[in-house]
Amino acid sequence: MTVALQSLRKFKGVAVAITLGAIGLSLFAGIWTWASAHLGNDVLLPSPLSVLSTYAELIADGSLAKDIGASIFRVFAGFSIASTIAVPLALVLAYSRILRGLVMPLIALIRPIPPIAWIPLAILWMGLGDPPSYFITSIAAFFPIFLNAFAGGTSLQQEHVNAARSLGAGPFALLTKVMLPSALPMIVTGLRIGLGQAWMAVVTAELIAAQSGLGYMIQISRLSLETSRVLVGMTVIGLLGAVMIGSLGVLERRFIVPWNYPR
Amino acid sequence: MTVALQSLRKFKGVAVAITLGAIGLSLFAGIWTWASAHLGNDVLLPSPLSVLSTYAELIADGSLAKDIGASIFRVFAGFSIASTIAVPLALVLAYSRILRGLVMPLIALIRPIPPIAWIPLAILWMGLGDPPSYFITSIAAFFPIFLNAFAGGTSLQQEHVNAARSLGAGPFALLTKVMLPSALPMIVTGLRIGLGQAWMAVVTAELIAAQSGLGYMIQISRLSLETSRVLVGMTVIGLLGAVMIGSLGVLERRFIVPWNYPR
Amino acid sequence: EDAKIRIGYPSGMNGQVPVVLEKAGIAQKHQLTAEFTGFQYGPPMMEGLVSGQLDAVVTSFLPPLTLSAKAPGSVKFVATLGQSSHALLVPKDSSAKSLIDLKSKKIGVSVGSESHLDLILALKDAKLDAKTDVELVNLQPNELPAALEKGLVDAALIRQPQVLRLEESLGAKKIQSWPFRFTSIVRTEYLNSNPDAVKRYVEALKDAVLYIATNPDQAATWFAESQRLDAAVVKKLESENPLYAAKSRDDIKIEIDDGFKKLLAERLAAAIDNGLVKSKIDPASLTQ
Amino acid sequence: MARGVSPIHQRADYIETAPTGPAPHLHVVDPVPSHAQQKPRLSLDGVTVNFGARAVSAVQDVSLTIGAGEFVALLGPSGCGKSTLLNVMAGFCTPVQGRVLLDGEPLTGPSAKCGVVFQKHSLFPWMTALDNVAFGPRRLGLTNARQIAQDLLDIVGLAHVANEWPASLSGGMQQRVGIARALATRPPVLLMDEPFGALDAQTRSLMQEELLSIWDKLRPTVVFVTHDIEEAIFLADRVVVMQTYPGRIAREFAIDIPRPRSAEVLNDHAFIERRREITDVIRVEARKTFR
Amino acid sequence: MARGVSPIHQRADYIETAPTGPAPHLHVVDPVPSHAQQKPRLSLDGVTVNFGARAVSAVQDVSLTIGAGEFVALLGPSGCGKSTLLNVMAGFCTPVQGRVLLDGEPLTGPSAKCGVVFQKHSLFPWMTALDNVAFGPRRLGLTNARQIAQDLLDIVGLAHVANEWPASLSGGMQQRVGIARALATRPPVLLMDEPFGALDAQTRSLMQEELLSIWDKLRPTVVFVTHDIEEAIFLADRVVVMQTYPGRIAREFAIDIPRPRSAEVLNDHAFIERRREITDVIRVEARKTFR
Ligand SMILES: Nc1ncnc2c1ncn2[C@@H]1O[C@H](COP(=O)(O)OP(=O)(O)OP(=O)(O)O)[C@@H](O)[C@H]1O
Ligand SMILES: Nc1ncnc2c1ncn2[C@@H]1O[C@H](COP(=O)(O)OP(=O)(O)OP(=O)(O)O)[C@@H](O)[C@H]1O
Ligand SMILES: [Mg+2]
Ligand SMILES: [Mg+2]
Repeated sequence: MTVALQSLRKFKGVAVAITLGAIGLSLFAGIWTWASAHLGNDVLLPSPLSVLSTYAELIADGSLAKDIGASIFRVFAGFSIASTIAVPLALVLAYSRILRGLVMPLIALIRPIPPIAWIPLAILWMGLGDPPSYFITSIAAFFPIFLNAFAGGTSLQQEHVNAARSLGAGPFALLTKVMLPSALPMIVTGLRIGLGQAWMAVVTAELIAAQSGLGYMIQISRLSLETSRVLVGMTVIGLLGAVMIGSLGVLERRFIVPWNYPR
Repeated sequence: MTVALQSLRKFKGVAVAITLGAIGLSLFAGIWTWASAHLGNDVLLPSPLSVLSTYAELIADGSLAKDIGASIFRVFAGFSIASTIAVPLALVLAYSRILRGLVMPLIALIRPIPPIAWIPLAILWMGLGDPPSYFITSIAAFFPIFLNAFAGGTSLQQEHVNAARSLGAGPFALLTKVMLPSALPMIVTGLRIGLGQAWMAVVTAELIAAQSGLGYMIQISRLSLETSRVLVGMTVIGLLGAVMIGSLGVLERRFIVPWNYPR
Repeated sequence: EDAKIRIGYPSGMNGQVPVVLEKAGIAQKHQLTAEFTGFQYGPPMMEGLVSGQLDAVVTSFLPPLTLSAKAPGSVKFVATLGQSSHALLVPKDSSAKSLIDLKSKKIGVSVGSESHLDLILALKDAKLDAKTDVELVNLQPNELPAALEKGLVDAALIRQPQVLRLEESLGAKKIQSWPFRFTSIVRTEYLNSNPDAVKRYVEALKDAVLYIATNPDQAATWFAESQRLDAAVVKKLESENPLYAAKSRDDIKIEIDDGFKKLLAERLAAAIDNGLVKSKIDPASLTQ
Repeated sequence: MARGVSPIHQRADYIETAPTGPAPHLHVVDPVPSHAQQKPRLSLDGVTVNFGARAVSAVQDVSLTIGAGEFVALLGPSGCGKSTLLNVMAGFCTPVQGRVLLDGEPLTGPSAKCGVVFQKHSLFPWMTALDNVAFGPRRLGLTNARQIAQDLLDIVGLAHVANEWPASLSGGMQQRVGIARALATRPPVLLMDEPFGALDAQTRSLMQEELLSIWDKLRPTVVFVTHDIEEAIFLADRVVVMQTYPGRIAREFAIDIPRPRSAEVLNDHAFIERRREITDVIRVEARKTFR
Repeated sequence: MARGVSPIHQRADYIETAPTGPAPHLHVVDPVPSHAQQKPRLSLDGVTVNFGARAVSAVQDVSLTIGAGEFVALLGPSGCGKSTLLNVMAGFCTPVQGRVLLDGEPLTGPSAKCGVVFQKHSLFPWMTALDNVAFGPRRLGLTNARQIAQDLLDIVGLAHVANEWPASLSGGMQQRVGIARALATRPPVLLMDEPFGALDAQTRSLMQEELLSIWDKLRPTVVFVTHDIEEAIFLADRVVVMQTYPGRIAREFAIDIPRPRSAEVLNDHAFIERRREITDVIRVEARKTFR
């Protein structure tokens, strides 16, 4: 009975959240409609309805799907490169004081340089086509992943190591059963933030020689003052970004570090 | 004696950190020199020395100082706007369940839209010159400030409220002596991250009709393929960003929320 | 065996020739294995050329001159591909009829571009000082249409196909226009190691021009698709290029001749005089 | 370096710094004889508290009357609802059934009449130890708030850490600051939730004596939650034993050991007798709930 | 719902699931008579430990010999160095002076010979309660690790939370899982750092009896840190009282109360006599350090 009651409450909570969210979004759409009617200028601010019809158009001719696919591919490529480098590097630095002392100042200096400022060097170094855009998205994803994984590595508790050793754990068990799981929650947090950053950087990355993708679509639509296409691009980015971050969050809670979210 | 010993150790620790950092940076400069000599193309990768001489040049003709000043002004303008809106909004949402339910989904959707994707709308809505660049930097700073302040607001402990009330605190004392200081550490964390983001976004902001600033300098130098100027721009951004984030960190530890960093 | 060539082109009307070159499969006929890369902006394309990621690009005058100033002798002009146009536009309700009327007004232009040079020269002709008599606002090509539409500038120097689009959609008015000349350059290194390939490249360009001249509809469709434009707009603009009036291959002259060399020397001198190119270059070093 | 604690009777200052006339904000405690009073200060009547959708009430149908100046200990296993009951008395949480009267009037919310010592860290981390203790007096507008705080810190043996942040104090030190904070407004009712839980046995027994000595001077009504049987007997006039699932009162014991009590009473026959009785009741309860 | 704890002597299974022959990885405990042994299992000789640049040693010149199967309680005020001394015995921390012998051989680091129950939360948060307990047996390559873990959870009364994450257990439950984890490898030496600190008095006394009953069966050598005087007397063969600044041994007391002991001994004359003696020593120490 208690369980039934609880799940009922939970269900009610979700329903309330959805209702409130829907009201909030409708209010927003209402204000938008009013503002666009008030301005009466489709270039300045097209109405939500005209944005929706642009959506329909771009979905019908298949170009939206293509652009989304291209952007998502760039994001995941850059994100994978960034995580493959950042996580092991962070863990190594977490365990070596000397390496840490050598490398961390450099990282502090490079970190504030925004992805967009890397474009010239990315082209000069990586050439054209997709490699520089992977570079841009991975630069954006690198720092949150690195910094969180590093924090995860340094947060290892001496007590856990002691406990494991006194229970007979050797170096291998210590690494796989204690050190890695202990850093995992922070690593996953870093991955989640990094994915968000990579996604935000894909628009920047598509300033380079790209002929597809949501960022390219936005740029091209600007030239022809197709503001409703610009808004389609922006809202798709918002929507997909929210979905990506949200689903990684669910994965995290359910499967990757369930122990951090008991029940 | 103990104090002397401790400060000696601390001093030694700082000295070691500086030495290691210097070695790390020199190694980096060494690799860079080697790579640029190996490439032998000043447009592709100028040597650190030629970047230094470009530094000297730009400092001598005063243009670097002017660009830095312009960028910093834009950053602080956008940052101030963002914090003025984000902090109160976050605290209000933290205390009102209904408002939270209405507004949070919207924020989740808008958050993944990168500052650069806002440029078209920023120009259409705010015109040219500085207003759209303030808009871009404040969009970048807004979300970290908002999300952290929100977390700060919701982390208020019922025990602290109870304690204050049973000690005779009225609504005003509750607000100023309990709620605000309790949210402060998270607010300050948000401000620090937000400042970093605003600083990273200034390059993007200066894509818009700016005639000064580090981002503008990088753009213009790209057109004329002055890679060493591009590198001056990037390194200045890195350096100043690290200094800004670092000094806000020191301010935080020493003056704003010293209680979170006892001793 | 086919030679490999990597070709870059920008998003303006000068991109049409390379697009047709690709779509009509003309490169293969000239034993060239070509790779094509389109760009939204000039800077990434020139950066690609410098870093050796591209062998040839289709562009205008100023970008190669800027590059030559930085890296003397690194590129050579190998073809001239006719022209489109760029124009000074004012909003529908503007009273300005000529450049003189824009005295002490704001003019939007992409600083350092071909348009910038033409504007400076035109201002000189109109006896206006570019620094004091007008306010030049530096805007990226992407931002110019919005700035004009919003009335943030009193006039803007915009290229085709945006000129036509803005005339049609906003009723913007042209108060002066200039030819926007297309050229193609190749990296000197590439030229030295593949002189034959460059010759074939020029021949291929000629065939592509002929294709556009003889199949204007198909050519317009291809280019419109690649740039997400309206094919009718492209078709209309094809008429601006005298090369596309050709009836046969023999009518098409795209090789570097003395007339081109003279024009090049003039543009170079003007660019240097007006500070757009910062160091002296020997015009002869820019051609074979 | 180690500072001893001066017993409160050597510290007229703590008493004397208080205003001599009845200050408008201060609740003056009636002078009462040394034993439990008949006049009720606090009374609970059929109080029931539920948490959310839980099937079992945290506290069910508890009635309890506490006289002015009485020292009541609340004893029971973990989770039996001791803290919840104390929260009800403090006005932090409203029962779903039943009512609470303070000095004959229904309780509507927290008030400065009830000083509370919390079970978990509840010091304000953003104030120094001194400012934490001075918080209450300042809210009452007392001008000598600082002095009062300093004196109280001295009494709990923490004058030397007055300017430290709570985060740099040990758990036991924090709890002692919490006690000083609750005493600073001289509330007529003191609700203490395992105040000595974080202390080691030695400091604990010193603090117990200190508490008794303060109680002796000021005679507040005290409700003292603990799960230490000896502590309850040592301190209280009455020990209320709670049982669990749901939380309700199992039995009450009057403790007739004469006051003042010192550590020596632990070995008295009466003490051991009481302990044996209470232990028996509690072991029965504990067996049921140990899981 | 509430489950009682079945005393260990009703649970032959816990003993029987262990391998019958001396398994290569298991340290077999010599069968010893019921009282303290002369043969030293663990001996400290002039051990001193410093932390960083501190002027005062955390532990200074401590010598202590503990026989096989002996049950020693370490008593002392907070901060006197009890945990530090235990860490030395466990091989977690190397003394700057002096040496530690385990079974006559110098200790070089932590080993599976010493089971440790930690003062603070040291369960692996990323493993369920069951996996935490099974961790040790799995490291020893035992195939019935899961069964062993299940049985031990049953003994500490937590079979019903075997598949929960530590974060969802109460502090007291976590500490009981920690005890089960340390017992799971059946170490010949058990080092326990305030293992019952987070338990309420009732659960605590049940766990004390449970511990004695396990000790009676397996006869490990136990070093048991506590700051509860009664607990020390109730459990140990010998009570070692430490003093503070620097941490060193103040006095030792042999506890000659006959075994098996039940809760009833708390009221025995011998018990009260011992408590009075130890309390006296400790109060002197505590007065010095209460600050
Ligand atoms: N805020 C809350 N929400 C839901 N359940 C609660 C809450 N607070 C307490 N409970 C539940 O109510 C019951 C009584 O809790 P309470 O804290 O009053 O016990 P306690 O006797 O003070 O225990 P302890 O000795 O551990 O402090 C417990 O079952 C507890 O889990
Ligand atoms: N890692 C450490 N670094 C510096 N000082 C330490 C460290 N661990 C302990 N100390 C200090 O050493 C002394 C002894 O500490 P220890 O933890 O052994 O005391 P304890 O007797 O276990 O206390 P408690 O009863 O509070 O657990 C204390 O003064 C403590 O502050
Ligand atoms: Mg409680
Ligand atoms: Mg300890």
